[in-house]
Amino acid sequence: MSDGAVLDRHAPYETTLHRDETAIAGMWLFLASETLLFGGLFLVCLVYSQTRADGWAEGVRHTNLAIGAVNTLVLITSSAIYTMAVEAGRRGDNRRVMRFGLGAAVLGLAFLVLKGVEWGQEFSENLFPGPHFALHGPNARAAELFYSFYFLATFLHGMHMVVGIGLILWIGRKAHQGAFSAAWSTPVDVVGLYWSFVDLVWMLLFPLLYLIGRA
Amino acid sequence: MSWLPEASAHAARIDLLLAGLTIISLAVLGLVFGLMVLNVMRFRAGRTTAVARAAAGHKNWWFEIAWTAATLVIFFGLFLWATQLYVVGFRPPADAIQIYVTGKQWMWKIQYPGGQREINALHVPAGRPVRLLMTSEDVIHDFSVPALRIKHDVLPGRYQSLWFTATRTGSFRLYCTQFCGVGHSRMTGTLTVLDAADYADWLNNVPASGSLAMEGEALFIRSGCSGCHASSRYAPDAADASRAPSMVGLYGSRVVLADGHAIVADAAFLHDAILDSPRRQGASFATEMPSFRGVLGEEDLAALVAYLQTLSPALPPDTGN
Amino acid sequence: MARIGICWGMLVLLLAAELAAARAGFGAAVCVAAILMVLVIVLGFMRILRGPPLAIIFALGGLFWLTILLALGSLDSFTRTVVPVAGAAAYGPVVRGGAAGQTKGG
Amino acid sequence: MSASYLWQDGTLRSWLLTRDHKRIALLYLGSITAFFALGGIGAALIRLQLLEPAGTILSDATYNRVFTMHGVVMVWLFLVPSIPVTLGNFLVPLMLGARDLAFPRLNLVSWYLFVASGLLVLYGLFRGGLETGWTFYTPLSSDYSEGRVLPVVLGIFLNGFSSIATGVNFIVSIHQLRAPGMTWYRLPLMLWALYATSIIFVLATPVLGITLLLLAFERLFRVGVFDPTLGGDPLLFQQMFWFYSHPAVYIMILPGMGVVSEIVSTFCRKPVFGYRFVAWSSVSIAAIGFIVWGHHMFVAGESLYSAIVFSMFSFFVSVPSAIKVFNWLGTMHGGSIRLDAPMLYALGFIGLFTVGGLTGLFLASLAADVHLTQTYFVVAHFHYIMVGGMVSAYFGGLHYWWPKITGRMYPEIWGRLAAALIFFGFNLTFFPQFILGFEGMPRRYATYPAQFQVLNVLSSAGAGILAVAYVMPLVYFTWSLFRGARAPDNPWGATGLEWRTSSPPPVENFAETPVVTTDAYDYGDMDARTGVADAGGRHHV
Repeated sequence: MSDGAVLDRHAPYETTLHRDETAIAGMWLFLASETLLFGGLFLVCLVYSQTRADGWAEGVRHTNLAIGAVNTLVLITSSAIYTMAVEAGRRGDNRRVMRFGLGAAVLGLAFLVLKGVEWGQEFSENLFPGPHFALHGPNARAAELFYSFYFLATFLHGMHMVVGIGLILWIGRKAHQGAFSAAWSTPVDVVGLYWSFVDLVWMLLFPLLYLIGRA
Repeated sequence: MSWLPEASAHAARIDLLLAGLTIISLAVLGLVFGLMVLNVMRFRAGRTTAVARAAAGHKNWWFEIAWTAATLVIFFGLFLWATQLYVVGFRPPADAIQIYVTGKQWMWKIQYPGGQREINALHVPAGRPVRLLMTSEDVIHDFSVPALRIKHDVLPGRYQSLWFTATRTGSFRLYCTQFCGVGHSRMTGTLTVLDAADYADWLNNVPASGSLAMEGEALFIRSGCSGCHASSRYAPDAADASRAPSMVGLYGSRVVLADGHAIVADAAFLHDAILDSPRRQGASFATEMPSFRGVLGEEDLAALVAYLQTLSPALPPDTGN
Repeated sequence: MARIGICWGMLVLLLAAELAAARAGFGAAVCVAAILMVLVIVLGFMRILRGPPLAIIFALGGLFWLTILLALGSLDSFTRTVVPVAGAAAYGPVVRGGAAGQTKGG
Repeated sequence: MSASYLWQDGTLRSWLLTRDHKRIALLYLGSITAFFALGGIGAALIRLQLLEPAGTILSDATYNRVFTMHGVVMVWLFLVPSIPVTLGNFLVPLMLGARDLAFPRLNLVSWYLFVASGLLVLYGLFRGGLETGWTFYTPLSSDYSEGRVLPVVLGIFLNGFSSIATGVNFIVSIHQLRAPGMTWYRLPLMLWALYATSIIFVLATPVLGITLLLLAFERLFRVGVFDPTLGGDPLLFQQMFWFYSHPAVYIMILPGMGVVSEIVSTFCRKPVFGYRFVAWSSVSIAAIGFIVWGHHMFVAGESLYSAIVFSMFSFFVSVPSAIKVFNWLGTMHGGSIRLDAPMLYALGFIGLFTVGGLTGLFLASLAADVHLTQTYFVVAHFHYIMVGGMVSAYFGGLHYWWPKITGRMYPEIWGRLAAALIFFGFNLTFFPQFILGFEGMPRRYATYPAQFQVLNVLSSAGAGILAVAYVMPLVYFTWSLFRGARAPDNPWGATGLEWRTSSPPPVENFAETPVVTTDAYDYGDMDARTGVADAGGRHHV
């Protein structure tokens, strides 16, 4: 098989369209898998927010809504900017891909910094579960459950952000080298799917961690 | 090897269900193996005749549907049968005796309505419903009595209920069947079903809670003695001396030491033997007893000795040293 | 580009609505807003409808299995019967931890 | 046609950086064979210990570490990967008529992840050990265990990514890379089975991942969402754990069913009876398999409703399995049966899997399960499925495709002998355990009451035979690599695309992309003679 002028000899595809569609489909399948990863967290939240409702709500009331809301805005914007990079990629505009990508990555970093500040506050207020836990009263134990969930959920989401930022920087570097063209910008698309997914997960985590039960 | 006894009417009903399942399974298994062997014999390469092959042709869509439907009907019947026997477990009779069971690494603590306490032993009267209310102090355990065909996990932080009406007097094993750590396989005990008179008698003679002997029994388990030494007064455990000598009836008996010297096992002997185990004549046990010098204090030793004395009920406990 | 701008605007508006609903205590409205935001992202940013048909199949598959996990996974917790223990204080052992939380459901 | 994939470039570097699915399959084969041996040593120690009621060689603490090691290694480092990553990796592109999997680089990454996870798990298991059992029930694993929970759990977490990568690769490849003319209903049943397996890989594994992450969090900080002292629910851990670990059973058995479908058809020289039923039964097992997990918790304290629902679903899942068994028997009917080693393994699979499936009915029946669960009955049941079923199929598949993979024939006599010995040794090992379970012997006991000794000794004797039988293929396969007869391209006269290329295949698999014009298992000349069978096969559904 020696039609390998365009395609790698090992790459098992007939056409470039075939290859690109396969990559995108593969990413979607991986995202379906990721959905179930976060699904386990949602299950924990669903069960405890109903069966230990009072303590859970008590926990929600102690999260920092201001930082949470700002972070949500930051993430929405970052996702939107990266989507512009995707559009630029389709036109083969490497310079724009790099710029928008960088913008998205900076906003992602801002999210992480804010998250860090928030964590720092929570640690200093003894909201991290343990023997010195800040809240007392009949609901305190369930509130500790909430904070166990809160820290793991934000940690896992943060890890996804770190991976996402890494991927975007890698795209930026490739764009800097002029790797993309109107004919081929699949990696930009694929990373875009991932980045939007991370955004999407936060759209669900935000109300669960900050809003439902607050009032 | 004796077949597992049925110590309650429920056990008999479960055995009937198991028998039903076994018969259906054997029928299906016979069918599968039969067809396999027949096919292999009849259609072996080179041995096959055109006639045989032609006969093999009647298969169709309806064939698949028909036997799938038949399977489903049988399964549904089994499901109903088994479920109805399971639901019973969730409906304890109101007049049941309530006994508390607490699982702890690695022993069962039993508390009776009259305040009596026991460890790794459960006494119940025959013919009266008994409800166990079970919880755990640490990890998940599982209280299982095969002779009654029941078991239930014992969780920390909540109560589980398990009820039964034993109909047959005797001693039966109980086990922890949820893996709970190092001592899991030692977390066993005995269910003793007594008739009404014996039960009343027994209730009156259990060592009161908080007594020295009771304390000793807890120590006996906590310090690991029960891992090797049998201590249950009842069969089937009492005579088990494969790992170490049984403690049942030891107090007051004659022990022949390795140098041929015979001695009566009194309180002083037991006390010293715990600190440095003596060699017995002709004994070969699977394990070697460590010294407990420095591990157990004098108070502990006194409690242990008091407990061991209760295992020779015929003799009055002496005051020892 | 206009599409992205519109989507961004919708997301910001939905976020505002979500915050307002949370302040008013409408938990259900918060959930609706969150789901709408997810839809905007999937349709507007990820462009699922313009991807290969497989993308839609995989996404729906993931959603379906997520439903199984949430529905059957929570079934037990929501239908559990609690053993009422009369007189536990009299002679029963003390149960460690949040037994109070266990009495919900069923 | 260029050189075979084995010898085209012999440097170590070319193997370690290969993106060729066939070479990756062999890398996997080497790794999982090592893990299988390790798990097997664990099994041998367990059976030695249980010769005597008081135990013979191990302390309680060591015994607990050994059975945990056996479970963890066998489940995650052997059974779950086994057929998919070796035979599956090798065969999926060949059966599709493709040059490689959809994401060759991801495939290599998955092997490295697998090896890394294996090393991490082994580090935990051998530097300190672990005594929680492979199920990691909290709060034992989170608060009370003295073992190395963290490295093992994180190793398994990594392992999950390897599984997901393989699953994504297979699903996307089967969708996208079918050769011209290869419609869905022309796919070999092996591919249907692997497709179904991959669904589970992709959608169940992440839930295990998050569950273990929650456990690791709880272990690290001593507080967490399952902690009963906070009012957390240890049963929620079990729900989430079994959401993966029950479907994982189907990860183990479905590929075995695929292999058996291939073998039975080839050695009966007949299309698989009820092809579409068998194909869809794979998918429905994968789907229904996701909604039965609660039957692991009938005595754990789950709610009555929950127990009833899960019991009913558990009965349903046995229907598609039964469909497969009867369709294999239907395939044999009227065939021209040859009893070569792969066929012997396949027949062994059908028999042992049936026993395992039927005893599964006992455990799906609520009241019966109460008595039998957590005893040796359960141990026997799942070993019938996983060892009797799955490992038989794995060995059958290795024998069947060995000529294709290596270009050499294995010694047939030895193959048949090993197959027979495995069947015999297996039954002697595990059948007594059904009786032990009914008698009430709890599982995971380092010591046991003396009344159980006779059956335990029988079981250990069987294990000895089984050990010998498992070493035999290792010896004669190795021998055949150097001295075996050269294999022809299609030694069995089979129909799949993999037999249309040379043995071993060239690097690019096919000199020319094959074009498929017939159904799978189209043993045309024979069907012309029997007439009806073929028509019947085509008109199903």
